[in-house]
Amino acid sequence: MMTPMPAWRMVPREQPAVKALAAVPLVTIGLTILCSVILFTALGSSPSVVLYNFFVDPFTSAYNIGELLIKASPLILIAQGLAIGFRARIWNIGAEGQLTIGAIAASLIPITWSRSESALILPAMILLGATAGLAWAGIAAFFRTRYNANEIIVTLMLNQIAFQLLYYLVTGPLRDPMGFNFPQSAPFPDAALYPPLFSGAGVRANLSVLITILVSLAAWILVSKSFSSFRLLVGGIAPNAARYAGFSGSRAIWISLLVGGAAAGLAGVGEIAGPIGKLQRILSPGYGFAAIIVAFLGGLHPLGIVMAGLFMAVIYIGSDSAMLAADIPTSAPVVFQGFILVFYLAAHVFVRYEFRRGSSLAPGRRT
Amino acid sequence: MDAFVFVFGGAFMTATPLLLAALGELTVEKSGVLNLSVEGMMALAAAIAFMATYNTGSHLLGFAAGAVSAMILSVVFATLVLFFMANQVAAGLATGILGLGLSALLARSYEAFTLAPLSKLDVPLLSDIPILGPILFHQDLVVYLTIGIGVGLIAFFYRTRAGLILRVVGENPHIAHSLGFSVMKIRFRAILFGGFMAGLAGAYASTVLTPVWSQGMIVGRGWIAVALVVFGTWRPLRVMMGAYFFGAALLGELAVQSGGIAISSQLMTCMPYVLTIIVLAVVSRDAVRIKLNAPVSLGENYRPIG
Amino acid sequence: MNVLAKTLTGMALSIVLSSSALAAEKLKIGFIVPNPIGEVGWDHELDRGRQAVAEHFGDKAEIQAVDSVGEGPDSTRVMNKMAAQGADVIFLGSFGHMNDGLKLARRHPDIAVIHAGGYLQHDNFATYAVRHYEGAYLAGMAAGYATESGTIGIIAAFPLPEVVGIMNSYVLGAQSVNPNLGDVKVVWMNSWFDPAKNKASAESLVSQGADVIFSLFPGTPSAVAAAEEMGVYVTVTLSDNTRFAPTRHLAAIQVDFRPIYIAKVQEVMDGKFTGNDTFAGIKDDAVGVAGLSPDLADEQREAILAKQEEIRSGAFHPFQGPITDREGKVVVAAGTSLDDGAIKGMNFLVGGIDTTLPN
Amino acid sequence: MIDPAKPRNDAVGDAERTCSPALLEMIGITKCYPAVVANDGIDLQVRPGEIHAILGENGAGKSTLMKLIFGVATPDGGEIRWKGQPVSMENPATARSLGIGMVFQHFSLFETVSITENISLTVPGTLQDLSGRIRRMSEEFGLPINPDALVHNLSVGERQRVEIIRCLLQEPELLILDEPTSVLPLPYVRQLFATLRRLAERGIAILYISHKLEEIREICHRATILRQGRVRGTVDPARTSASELARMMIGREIPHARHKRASRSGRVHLRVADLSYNDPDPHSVDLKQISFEVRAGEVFGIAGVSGNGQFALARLLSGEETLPAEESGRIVLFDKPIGSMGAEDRRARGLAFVPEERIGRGAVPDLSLSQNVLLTGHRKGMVRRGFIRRRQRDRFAERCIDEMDVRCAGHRAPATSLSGGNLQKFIVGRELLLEPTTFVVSQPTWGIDVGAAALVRQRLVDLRDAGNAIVVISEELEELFEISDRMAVMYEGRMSVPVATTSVRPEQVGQMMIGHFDAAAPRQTA
Repeated sequence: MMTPMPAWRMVPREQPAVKALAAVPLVTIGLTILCSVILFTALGSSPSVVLYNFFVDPFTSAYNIGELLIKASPLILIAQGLAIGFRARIWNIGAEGQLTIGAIAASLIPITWSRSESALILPAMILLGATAGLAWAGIAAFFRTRYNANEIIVTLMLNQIAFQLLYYLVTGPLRDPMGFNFPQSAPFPDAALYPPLFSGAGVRANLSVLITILVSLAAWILVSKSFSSFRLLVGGIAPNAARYAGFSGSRAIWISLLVGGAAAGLAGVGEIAGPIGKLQRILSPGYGFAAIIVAFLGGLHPLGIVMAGLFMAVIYIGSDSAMLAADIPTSAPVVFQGFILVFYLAAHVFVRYEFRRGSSLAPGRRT
Repeated sequence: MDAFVFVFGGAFMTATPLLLAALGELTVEKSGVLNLSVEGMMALAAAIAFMATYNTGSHLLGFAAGAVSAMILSVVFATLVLFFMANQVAAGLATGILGLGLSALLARSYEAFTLAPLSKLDVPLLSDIPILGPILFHQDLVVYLTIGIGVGLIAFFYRTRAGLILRVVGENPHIAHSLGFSVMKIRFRAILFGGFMAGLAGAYASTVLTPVWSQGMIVGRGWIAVALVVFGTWRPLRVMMGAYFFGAALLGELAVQSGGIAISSQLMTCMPYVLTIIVLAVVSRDAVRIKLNAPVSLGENYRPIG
Repeated sequence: MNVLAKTLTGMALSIVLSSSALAAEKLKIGFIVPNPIGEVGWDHELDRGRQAVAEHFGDKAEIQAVDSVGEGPDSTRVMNKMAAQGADVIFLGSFGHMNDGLKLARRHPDIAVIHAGGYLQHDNFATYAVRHYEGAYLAGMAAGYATESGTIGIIAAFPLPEVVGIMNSYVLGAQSVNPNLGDVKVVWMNSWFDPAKNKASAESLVSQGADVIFSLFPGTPSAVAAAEEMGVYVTVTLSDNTRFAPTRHLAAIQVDFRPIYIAKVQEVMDGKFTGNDTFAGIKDDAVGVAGLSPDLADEQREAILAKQEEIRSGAFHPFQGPITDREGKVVVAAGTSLDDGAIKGMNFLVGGIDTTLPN
Repeated sequence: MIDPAKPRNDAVGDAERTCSPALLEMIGITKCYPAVVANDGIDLQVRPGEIHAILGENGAGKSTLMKLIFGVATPDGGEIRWKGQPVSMENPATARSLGIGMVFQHFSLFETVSITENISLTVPGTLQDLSGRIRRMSEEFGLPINPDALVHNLSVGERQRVEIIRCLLQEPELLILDEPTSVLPLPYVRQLFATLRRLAERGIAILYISHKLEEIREICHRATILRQGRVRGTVDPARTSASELARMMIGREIPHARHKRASRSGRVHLRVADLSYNDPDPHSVDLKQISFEVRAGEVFGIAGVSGNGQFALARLLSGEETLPAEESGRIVLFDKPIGSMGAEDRRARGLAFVPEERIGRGAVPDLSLSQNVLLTGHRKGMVRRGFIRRRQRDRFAERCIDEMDVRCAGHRAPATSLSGGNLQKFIVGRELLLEPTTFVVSQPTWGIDVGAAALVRQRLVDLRDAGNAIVVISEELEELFEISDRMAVMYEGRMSVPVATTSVRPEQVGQMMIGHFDAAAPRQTA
């Protein structure tokens, strides 16, 4: 009468499998390459040319590596901030808006003191930008802690409001008086721009890369060693235990959103004081959303995020390069990105679960 | 057509894609799954539906093709969250990106093509009633069908056994499993239905509402649909009213402008978003109400044991 | 220097500079267009310019084109990639490419960069724009003739100076032929791109009594198609949109970048390229009225075309004084006309337009 | 040892019951989990109309056995017979179709839907029809409920009635009740017993799972005793003494090693004065005017059936729930109002707490023991300038493992890998190492093996003897009589006047647990 069940079962691993952890990127990339061969062949391009441009070309020149860094920098920066919240199960989807507000606030300084050469300009911009991003995210924290309003929705709505604010400002109060009323601010003075790391050679990598490295290091140290990060983690994975220990839930919400907002604001400063050099109607090609993916790709771990950010940047840079070299449509790299992410998420299951044959229950479970 | 009819009659059309997608997402969320790929599913469906209608001249085929394409994408999402136990937020975003990319890639040679609009149906006699006639009884078929689907969903959730099972799976998958319901199967069907509805929404946006195909034409409507579900506290009727309110607010802004009333147009554009936050705060304060309507297990993956 | 050394040097050079050696025979031309290329509109017209260059220069030019490269930090990379691949000429299709394009030009003095819509120039960074407002005056005349309600509605994205200039010129044109014209209604979409909102804006204007609408840089033909559906006349910028409103297309301002593009490339080939600004209008065949509706009476049509010739010859200027703004202040005195700088930076609305501009 | 396969006629009084053939028969049922053999060759017979107890300690294999009967799990060996026919219980649906109903210890009810809707999920019929049947059923068996009410608004007792009615509507021939009284206030227990007797009279067999000896002796016709996954005997509980039952259940005499009583002279550590509290959770009772004090060198026991407000009181004492600032003085620790203080601040003042839930509250399941030490122990030199000092942390964890004899794979083992008893030892050990002056423990030995329980109790007494104040909240009267110096009883959110343990008898406390607070009044000592 026994009915043995030979079906495969997923059993959670007690600890993430290190072997699987290493295999995930390989499996992901393997599947993606397979998929892209099909995709690009269908589009009439040579997959080898496309793949070369995607994965090799970004490393072939100092310029490209500089671009890689400057692209990865905001992604990593934002993702580090978001990951803190995600670990605590606080879902800040509004980094794009926080980035925008940070950039707007920081731009006030060089727009107001457009001829200043003061060395204080840049630090003031960094401070103001981070604070503004923090404050914008703080709105969501306020609504969540005070009114229990879901932070996903509030941060999403705040994105839209931030965009409208930016449009209003660049077409109105903050536009360049000498700029024929075009929707952008006056170009910032040099004192308001991040100094390039490697002068000359056109390599655009600048101070923001260093800031990102510092923030990532800080995040790494804090996450692995700080007690605050432990509190947030517990709040996320076992809210009742956090309550028992006396770790405040609303404090976790505030910290998560504020840190995420500050990081996004900082990334906003990095864009206007870096590659853009002014306030304009489009500040970010969706860094705020891409960073969510970077955070998850990186396993919410600071070092993983650095790797994931670089990886995403390679895809971005590679897609620009592939567009020109292999004449693929602009949208193809987006599809490519989508596949990578889907495959990664699927492959990641092997880190957390093992597959066993048989009908046995989780180990040690007695009733 | 006067401004009043424009706003309150037009709101039905403006609301229809939001409502279709929101009702789909509502069903998905009621089963305990948060699918953030609505925007991507709508975009893909908009592209596929447009191509189908453009080449066949049939709106029906367009809607069918759109719905199928979004359902395929929703299967990708379902596989990630139900089988691979991926984080639902991440899986939704990833699937959404795939949808957005595919929509732009597949329909790239249709950029800025247009279609003949879907004719509006006049309900005999009723559409001649002054003001109310043109507002309520001069709409296209899909508008009526969407309202019908909404009413049908209310009946489904609160009058049928299957709807009851869906709701309880969202509340507590563990108990549902112990009572012998297949959480996976029910959630899978809900996700598929969400894809179907997002598909109809995308198809409506590209083949009826605009009717034009352009890359990126969904411009955030999928996200608004996600927001509407929370806004409506997971009740179909409130979601329907919310969608209509949102549609009217969007058109009201345009009517105010074209009426020459001097209010900052950017401020007006922000209003629907600001109002959403405020209303959300008001409804969320009532914790019991949220508790009774919000799917408790929302966003948590469920793995059957034993 | 002996022959061997010469040969070796030549070989080395040809290896090192193989790409530029080839380029000496073929001019490498890159085109960057900000959006997907459709059947009408800005990107379509830019692409038509590219095609003209390809046809006109044939074997002498090697063309590389990328679309959907909007403004923002990423456009730089595409430009630089083109430069690295040995482009000699790069056409930038968006105002938003200005700053990055300028940086590119500074870094690569040997590349001719030609930028649409900007206001800054450099030795090897030229700009071009078309006198859209000239065509707008003519389209406005058509609108003035066609309106029966006396109400015209305009849909525009954001109050940019070029947009304001076109709007003013259009309204002046309409007023010039229709003394009974009421206030012109305006909807600002506050969105760079939203087909559904574009269509709803048209419906909103019609609901307020407009029987001619003007779709000003919409980025999508959905308002034009909506006009056809609602049975109101439509005028539109950039391209002839008759295909989207077969019976209701009143007039289009047709721009034509082809003459500018060919002239610029020729300049480069002849070594005469400089970082100047081209502001081409009807006179240069870069702007004109197109798609005039058969519903217009013959004399109306003739009047419009006659005005086009007057503008071509310089006998008429759309911004010819006296012009008063909404508050009744004289902004262009009688006997004068606006200079190009004032046109490009226009920040006032002429009387009769019922909207406001941000300050 | 009695062979249950051969029913002993003399064991049961009622001739009809004994003579009828077995409804359910289990022969040599075995169920193994990777770490343990939960059921080892179980033989069991249940006849129509009998209330059959399955008696055993936590972990004896009772619940596993029930799951096998109900098809929630499948056995690895042995045979189940229903009315003499071998059957395979594939899933609960199979069991239900045969006529087996089960009321789980944790109710399978959905909060957001009505009683009728809940029942309609497993019982066929239209809602209207069901609603009428529920009403009739509730009148027939004395189980008053309103079918249209949302479950969300129901008390624990009402929920249990819903569960029972749900089973009865399927007209079961066998009803399984898993620890039905563990969550039930005493008056409801009376009602339940009355209902069960009525059901048995109608020929329904009832499997009654419990570890409460008195209950079983009161209501059950037969009892099968399980220990360590094996049947240790089948007896007539009414004719078997409680101590005999206990011996069979535990395998030896109940340790009655009474600890030395403390002299009650120390200073007051903890004082609760006139504490009232509205629990936002509508299923929980509100606390009403609770007052007591605990002095140095005494163990203060709080008895009562679950659901009478003890757990809310525990949360208020621990600081997981706080009072508004103006009411802070209702809880005083060493003359300092702490009612509005958070858990961390209270802990810093020497108050430690062990909650009744170990997984997810007392410990984070996915984290290692070392990390779990940080939860409350971070003040013990494990954090400096905001950073964790791993060495100090790990050393603390190891000390905790050593001193409490925690069986685990070292301090890096995740908390989930520990058995209930070992985890409880770990948590108690962790809190003891904080050297609390005031120690609040909720359900210290709930669901853990006897050895671990004895160790935990010993440590509590040791802490008392070192001059500290201890509050023990427990449902186990025996435990409270063993270790507490004074005790009070909670009933429906109120607390009785505390009495000295030596001055009351268990029967008196039992009376108090059903609300007769004056049962021990003449000899009260407070």
